[in-house]
Amino acid sequence: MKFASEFRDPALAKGLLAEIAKLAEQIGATREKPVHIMEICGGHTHSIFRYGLDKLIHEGIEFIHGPGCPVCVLPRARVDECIEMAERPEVIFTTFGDAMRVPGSKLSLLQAKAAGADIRMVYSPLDALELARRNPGREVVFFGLGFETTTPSTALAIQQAAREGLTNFSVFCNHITVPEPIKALLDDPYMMLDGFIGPGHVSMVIGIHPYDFIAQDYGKPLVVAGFEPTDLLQSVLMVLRQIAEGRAAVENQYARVVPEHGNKVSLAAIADVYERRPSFEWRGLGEIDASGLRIRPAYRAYDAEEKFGIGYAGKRAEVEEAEGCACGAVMTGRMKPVACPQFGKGCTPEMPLGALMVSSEGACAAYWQYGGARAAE
Amino acid sequence: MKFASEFRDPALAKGLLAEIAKLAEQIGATREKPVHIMEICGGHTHSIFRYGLDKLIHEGIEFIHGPGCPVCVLPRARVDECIEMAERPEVIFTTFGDAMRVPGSKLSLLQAKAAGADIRMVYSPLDALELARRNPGREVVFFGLGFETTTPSTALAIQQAAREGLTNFSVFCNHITVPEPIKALLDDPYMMLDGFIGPGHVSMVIGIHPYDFIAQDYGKPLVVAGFEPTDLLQSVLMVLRQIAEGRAAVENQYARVVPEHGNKVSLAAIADVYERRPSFEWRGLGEIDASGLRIRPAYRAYDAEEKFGIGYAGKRAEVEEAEGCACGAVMTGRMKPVACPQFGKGCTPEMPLGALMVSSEGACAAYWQYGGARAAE
Amino acid sequence: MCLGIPGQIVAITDAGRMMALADVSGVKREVNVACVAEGPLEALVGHWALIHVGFAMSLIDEDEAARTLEALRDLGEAQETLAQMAEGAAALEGRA
Amino acid sequence: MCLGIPGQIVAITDAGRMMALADVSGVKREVNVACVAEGPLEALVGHWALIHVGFAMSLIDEDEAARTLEALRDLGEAQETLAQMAEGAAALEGRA
Amino acid sequence: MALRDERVTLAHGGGGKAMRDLIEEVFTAVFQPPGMEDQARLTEAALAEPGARLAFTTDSYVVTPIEFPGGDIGKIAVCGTVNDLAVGGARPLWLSAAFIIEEGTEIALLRRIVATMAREAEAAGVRIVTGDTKVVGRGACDGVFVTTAGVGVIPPGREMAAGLVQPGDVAIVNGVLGDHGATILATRGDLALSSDIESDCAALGHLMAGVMAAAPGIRAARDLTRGGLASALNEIAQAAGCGIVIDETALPLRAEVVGLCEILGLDPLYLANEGRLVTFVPEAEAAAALAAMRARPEGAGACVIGRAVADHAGQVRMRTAFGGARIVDMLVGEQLPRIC
Amino acid sequence: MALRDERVTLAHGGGGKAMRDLIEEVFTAVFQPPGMEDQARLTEAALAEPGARLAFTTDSYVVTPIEFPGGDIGKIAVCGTVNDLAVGGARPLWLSAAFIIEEGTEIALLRRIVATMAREAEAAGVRIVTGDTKVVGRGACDGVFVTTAGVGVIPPGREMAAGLVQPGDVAIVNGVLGDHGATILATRGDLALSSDIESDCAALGHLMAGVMAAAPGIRAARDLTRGGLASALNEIAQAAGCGIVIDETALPLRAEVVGLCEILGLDPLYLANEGRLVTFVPEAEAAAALAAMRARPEGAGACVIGRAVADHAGQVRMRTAFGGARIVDMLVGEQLPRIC
Ligand code: SF4
Ligand code: SF4
Ligand SMILES: [Mg+2]
Ligand SMILES: [Mg+2]
Ligand SMILES: [Mg+2]
Ligand SMILES: [Mg+2]
Ligand SMILES: [Mg+2]
Ligand SMILES: [Mg+2]
Ligand SMILES: [Mg+2]
Ligand SMILES: [Mg+2]
Ligand SMILES: [Mg+2]
Ligand SMILES: [Mg+2]
Repeated sequence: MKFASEFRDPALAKGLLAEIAKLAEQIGATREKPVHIMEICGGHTHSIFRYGLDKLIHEGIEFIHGPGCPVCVLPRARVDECIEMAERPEVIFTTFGDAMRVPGSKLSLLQAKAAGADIRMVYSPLDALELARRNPGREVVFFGLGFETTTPSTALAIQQAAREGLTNFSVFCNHITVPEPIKALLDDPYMMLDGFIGPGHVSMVIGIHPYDFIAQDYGKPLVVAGFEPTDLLQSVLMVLRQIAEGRAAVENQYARVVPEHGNKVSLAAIADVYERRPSFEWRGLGEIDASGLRIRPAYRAYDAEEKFGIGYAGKRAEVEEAEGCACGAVMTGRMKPVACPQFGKGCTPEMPLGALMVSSEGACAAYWQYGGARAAE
Repeated sequence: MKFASEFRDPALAKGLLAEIAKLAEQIGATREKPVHIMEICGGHTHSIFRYGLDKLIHEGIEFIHGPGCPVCVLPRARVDECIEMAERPEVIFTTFGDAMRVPGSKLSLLQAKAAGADIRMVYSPLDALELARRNPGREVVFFGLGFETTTPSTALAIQQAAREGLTNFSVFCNHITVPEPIKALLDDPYMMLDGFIGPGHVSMVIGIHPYDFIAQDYGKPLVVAGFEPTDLLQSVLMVLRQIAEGRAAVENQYARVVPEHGNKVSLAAIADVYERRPSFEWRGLGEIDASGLRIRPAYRAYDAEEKFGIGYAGKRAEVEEAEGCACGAVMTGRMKPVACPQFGKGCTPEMPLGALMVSSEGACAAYWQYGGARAAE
Repeated sequence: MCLGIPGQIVAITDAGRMMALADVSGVKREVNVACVAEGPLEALVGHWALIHVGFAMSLIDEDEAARTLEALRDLGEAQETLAQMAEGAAALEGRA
Repeated sequence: MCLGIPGQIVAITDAGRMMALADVSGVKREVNVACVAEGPLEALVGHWALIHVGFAMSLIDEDEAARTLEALRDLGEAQETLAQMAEGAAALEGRA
Repeated sequence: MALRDERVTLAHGGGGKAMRDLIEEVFTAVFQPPGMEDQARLTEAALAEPGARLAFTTDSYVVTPIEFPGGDIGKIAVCGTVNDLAVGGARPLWLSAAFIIEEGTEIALLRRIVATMAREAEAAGVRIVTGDTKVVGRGACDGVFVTTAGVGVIPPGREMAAGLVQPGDVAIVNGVLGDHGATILATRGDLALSSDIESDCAALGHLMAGVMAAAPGIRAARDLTRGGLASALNEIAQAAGCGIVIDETALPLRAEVVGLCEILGLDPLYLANEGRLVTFVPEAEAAAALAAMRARPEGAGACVIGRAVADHAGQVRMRTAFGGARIVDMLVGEQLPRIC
Repeated sequence: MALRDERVTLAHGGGGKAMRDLIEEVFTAVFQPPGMEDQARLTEAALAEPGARLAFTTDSYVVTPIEFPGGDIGKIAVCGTVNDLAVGGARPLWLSAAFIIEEGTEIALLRRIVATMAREAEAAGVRIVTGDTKVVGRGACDGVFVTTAGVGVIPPGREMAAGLVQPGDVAIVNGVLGDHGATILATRGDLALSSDIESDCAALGHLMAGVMAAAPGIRAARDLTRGGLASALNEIAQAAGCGIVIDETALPLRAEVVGLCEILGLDPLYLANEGRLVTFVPEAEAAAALAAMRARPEGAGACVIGRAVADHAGQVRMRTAFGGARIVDMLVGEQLPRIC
């Protein structure tokens, strides 16, 4: 695959790994006292395990897996609300496959579907739109989930629905933003991160400058990275170079895809359709100020929260996260998945407790699936 | 089964058969010059074949099978209209099983169901009413089919729907009456009938007097009869006695079920819900004056013809009956089923041309099924 | 025409809607009794009625039924007497 | 985050709705190109874009891609040279 | 207990761990098929006897409701296929069982079906040795469908076939007719009927073994399933090229079944059974065959219902209780409840 | 031509003439099963050989769409069951075929399916000897489901089982992976994907015969169906109690299949196949086995993908193209298309 396979070439990785090792030695990074680099994005976590980068890389580099997986940070209450809507006879509830297995307080969407709710997996919000066109007698709700990468597509779908005057399409908006939780992390007194790998596809939309505060205010390097293995290694190298040189800047490793200032059309669509919520709840992390988006009053007719009196528009049920779940600690880098007391016991991919165990980008799933550890077996 | 098995006792039949034979001889009825007795009702036709009465009885008695089967006289256009309604996505079309196999001009209801129409067999109009209650989002249409026996049940269902204020229930009214086609038969210059067996369950509703004109104006005996074999034989005997005595009267063999003046509640329901149509089309017999009922304007909301602009309320399609079909001649007694050029060739129960071949009361079906003849095999 | 079956009314199930349980040889179904209800519905229990498409259409008159059967039996006996007489006559005349 | 795949735009299918056909290794799907359309849509044909949930989100800059690869190759060669030098040094010092 | 779900989800059909857990816990734990391969490997001395033949048959079972008075789909799935083997003269040995399961099906229901199957197989002396499960989306099937195939052995020299029936042979059934079909009709909600009738569903392998021992000249047997006695007799008459006469007064029918048929305008001769058969034996062996049937509970109601005749070849006729005669034809389509 | 309907109605399942016409015209006219009974009666000399065993297996087939590039449900129903017999070391002999048909199904579609099955059975050297049809109401099943059971014979002395695989054995597949699963995903309308990929569906009986002749020491084979290569290897590793290592660079994958997986976030190791198998042979016989596979069209793409090892018993690991290693676990549920 062009623009992908070239960046998977092990020969190119050799040079990168050697250079990383050299710099790590130079900085004095060791297994005992490693450089902590957080890959914010679950996609990066996935790549690290898929290609075994954590084992190939110098032992002085430790990856900390960040909260950048929209499925992992989805509170149980949100899943319950999805099911509540999906169980209405008139509703066709559409979602990306990713969300199907996330545990709610009683059922996952997969189980709710088995129990009779009309839940359909789609690949694109456009497919949900098409379902609405084809089923004029039904209410099609799309589960809008994701960071800035995905946010424009939902906005464009809502704009399209408005243009067509569709009245049976709405979005349950759970879109969230990356910079705010990073700020929350950096404000944590126990924070011990030395640098960040930034989510490439988020920056494809928002550009690289929204991260400037990380370098300027907190003095930490951040490199926006692509998702192929050499992209990741190169980004680690770029972070190490900044550390070695005593610099802190926002740099762009993924220039083939990420324009410095992002994508104009996407940003305009986001601005047109959404506004910031005062705060938003993250699974394991609690409420984070200004970290979520909601649909503007102008597009109220397409807002499932308003249409069904649910979510932030309804009386929100207090749903506790599962007992003993350490997802929050794992996502903030304070705990490795295997250290969670539930890992492999109360929480396995077959019977997950936390979302980190079901998302393909979840750190716990990655540890389990790719055998970073199988402590519990 | 009480009130049924006692009347199936072959010992009792023996006396009846002997007495019938005696009277037949006395009248001078022979195989060549038989007494022609029409059993109007398809239920009687069914019993005659089921119990083999035509073979047991004196050869001077010949049964002529009348038009008293609501399925047999159902025009193809009516079936087409049923299918037209049933094919609407919102409609649940309900019908007695009897009508399922009757050929329309393209499909039968059974075939239309296979092709996707939501058609359900019910045992009672009350079951259709219950379907309407349980499916508020759908339109439930009941195919009201039958003579006076069935007419009150549909009327009572419509009254019940009105009491409950159901808005998604309607009846495609194809109810017809017995006396009018009999009058048409009697006015036929080729008529050669010597007496009638009257439909017992019709008289249970309307009593015996609506047939008075047959005795008074046309001088023919009529005996209202039950459906068990001794009921039929006794009725034949009663007809023969009238003939032997030179009388013509309306008599009641089925007094255990048929009150002289019918059933008050049923008659009131019929009068409340229906009015006579100026004329109505019978398969094989053409239009017969005042022979059909329609729903009164007061119950217009429950009239499927009005609701869907179909039948006599729509522009009625001219649908020719199948070519070569002799159903009309068979039903008026002018032709035996085996004499129909299509019998067993173009018309078999598997691939029927006429309705007489699919109704369980149809003379052609009876001839085929019970082997009165298998000429075509 | 129209299939009608004798069934016994064994219980009133919903007086408001005039519904009762009818028993046909041990098979039960709810039927509407509007057409046969004159006095209190409970009085119907135990009676036999002619059932058609879920409605009790007519109460069965047990006396009339007995009378009809009686007439048929008489006819049968008369026939038998006649037959015996015919046989006797034949015997007298020396026929087999 | 968010799975993104390079795909080549091979045809415009519905200009009104900004829809085009994208080809990923021979698998085709209609995608929305609103985010990457600046001039006439036809000009997009032949270009590579990053596809996410049915939308072309960003055009791929082929020069930048080449530059990145070039840098990586340079690094690799530099490493190789260094390694060879190390080997040479080792040989000189008589080590295996 | 890896299986903690209450209902089947699509994950249980995906080929992964959830599927393995479902299969191991619900199915193989009960059926205990030999070996771990996706095929059973079987030996049976009787199969190797010179002249022995292998009998092989299959049926899919799609009954609604899945559980009904007197049985469930699992019972029918075992009995039906055992019966197809047995009426052909084979000794039933092994069954396969393939399940198509609708997403959302309760796992407890599956467990009950499987328990029934294990019990019935044990009682019938057969083993369920191989199987399969598929899960389909909600609405893509009606609860659970079960398909069984059966393998048996026909001993050397045994030859039974409808075509071997000869005029004079006596027709015997093993009990009252139509109970299964009537039960299913009454149990389905749509006709709003209720009754105490129970399905006649039963495995007839042991009964057939008894009959074959008692009446070695036995010509043929047929289990009465869809289409009822009438269809089975017509098939035999046509295959044998002779006529068949049955006697209405001899037909064993339960009053409730007759009542149900009167209500719905059906003919009990066409009602389905799942534990009834008709067999034709030479007249000289009829008494012995009858006695052998009656010796078993599933044949307690056995009786002679008619015989094969040289007349009206290919046609079945019935002497009616009323003294007439009528043709008993094959059913045309399916029996529809009727009101006129 | 008694069958004049264009679509199946409930009457075709009612046990009467309509059913008989459907069965005779559409099914038995093509399959020509032996005899007129509802069981096949079969003899086969190889079954009587001392030490020979009978192999028996079944599968239900529920694929949507029913017809797809490279095959239809009938082709899978024959090939799948032939393959289950063949990978166990049996010579496939006979199949049963049971059809569950939705009311409204086009009879022309049934005829096409049956024609495919007859053709595939002939090519695979098996006979379809017995069968069944059931008709269910509209919405009670998804078009047509087919369940086949298969009987074969395992010659004396042949012993193949996953549990016999030993460290050092070489793992060979017979061609590119995942084509069937990718075809089905692309052909289903809901993802709006199109491609030229065709199902790999093929019967592998002849191929297995060749491999067993060329590599008599063969330990085990598994056809790759639901759950793909990953599931088959995990089953083998667990049954054998050894580890398995495969090499990512050695895996034969079509570019389109990789592309489709990238789009949907799937792993091709878990994609279903219907004409692929993995076999383990002693290292000394690997070349011969490979050559035997490549001699047949359905094995033209055969290659070695890895081997059994003494380490990490029960676990499958993959050396990645990138130089790392990762565990290849069993699938948990089913693979869901994902976007993140
Ligand atoms: S193992 Fe489970 S509960 Fe623990 S952190 Fe991971 S997902 Fe959460
Ligand atoms: S044989 Fe057919 S066409 Fe002829 S009269 Fe009878 S039903 Fe009509
Ligand atoms: Mg009638
Ligand atoms: Mg993501
Ligand atoms: Mg069978
Ligand atoms: Mg069977
Ligand atoms: Mg059978
Ligand atoms: Mg299987
Ligand atoms: Mg199998
Ligand atoms: Mg299989
Ligand atoms: Mg297999
Ligand atoms: Mg069968």
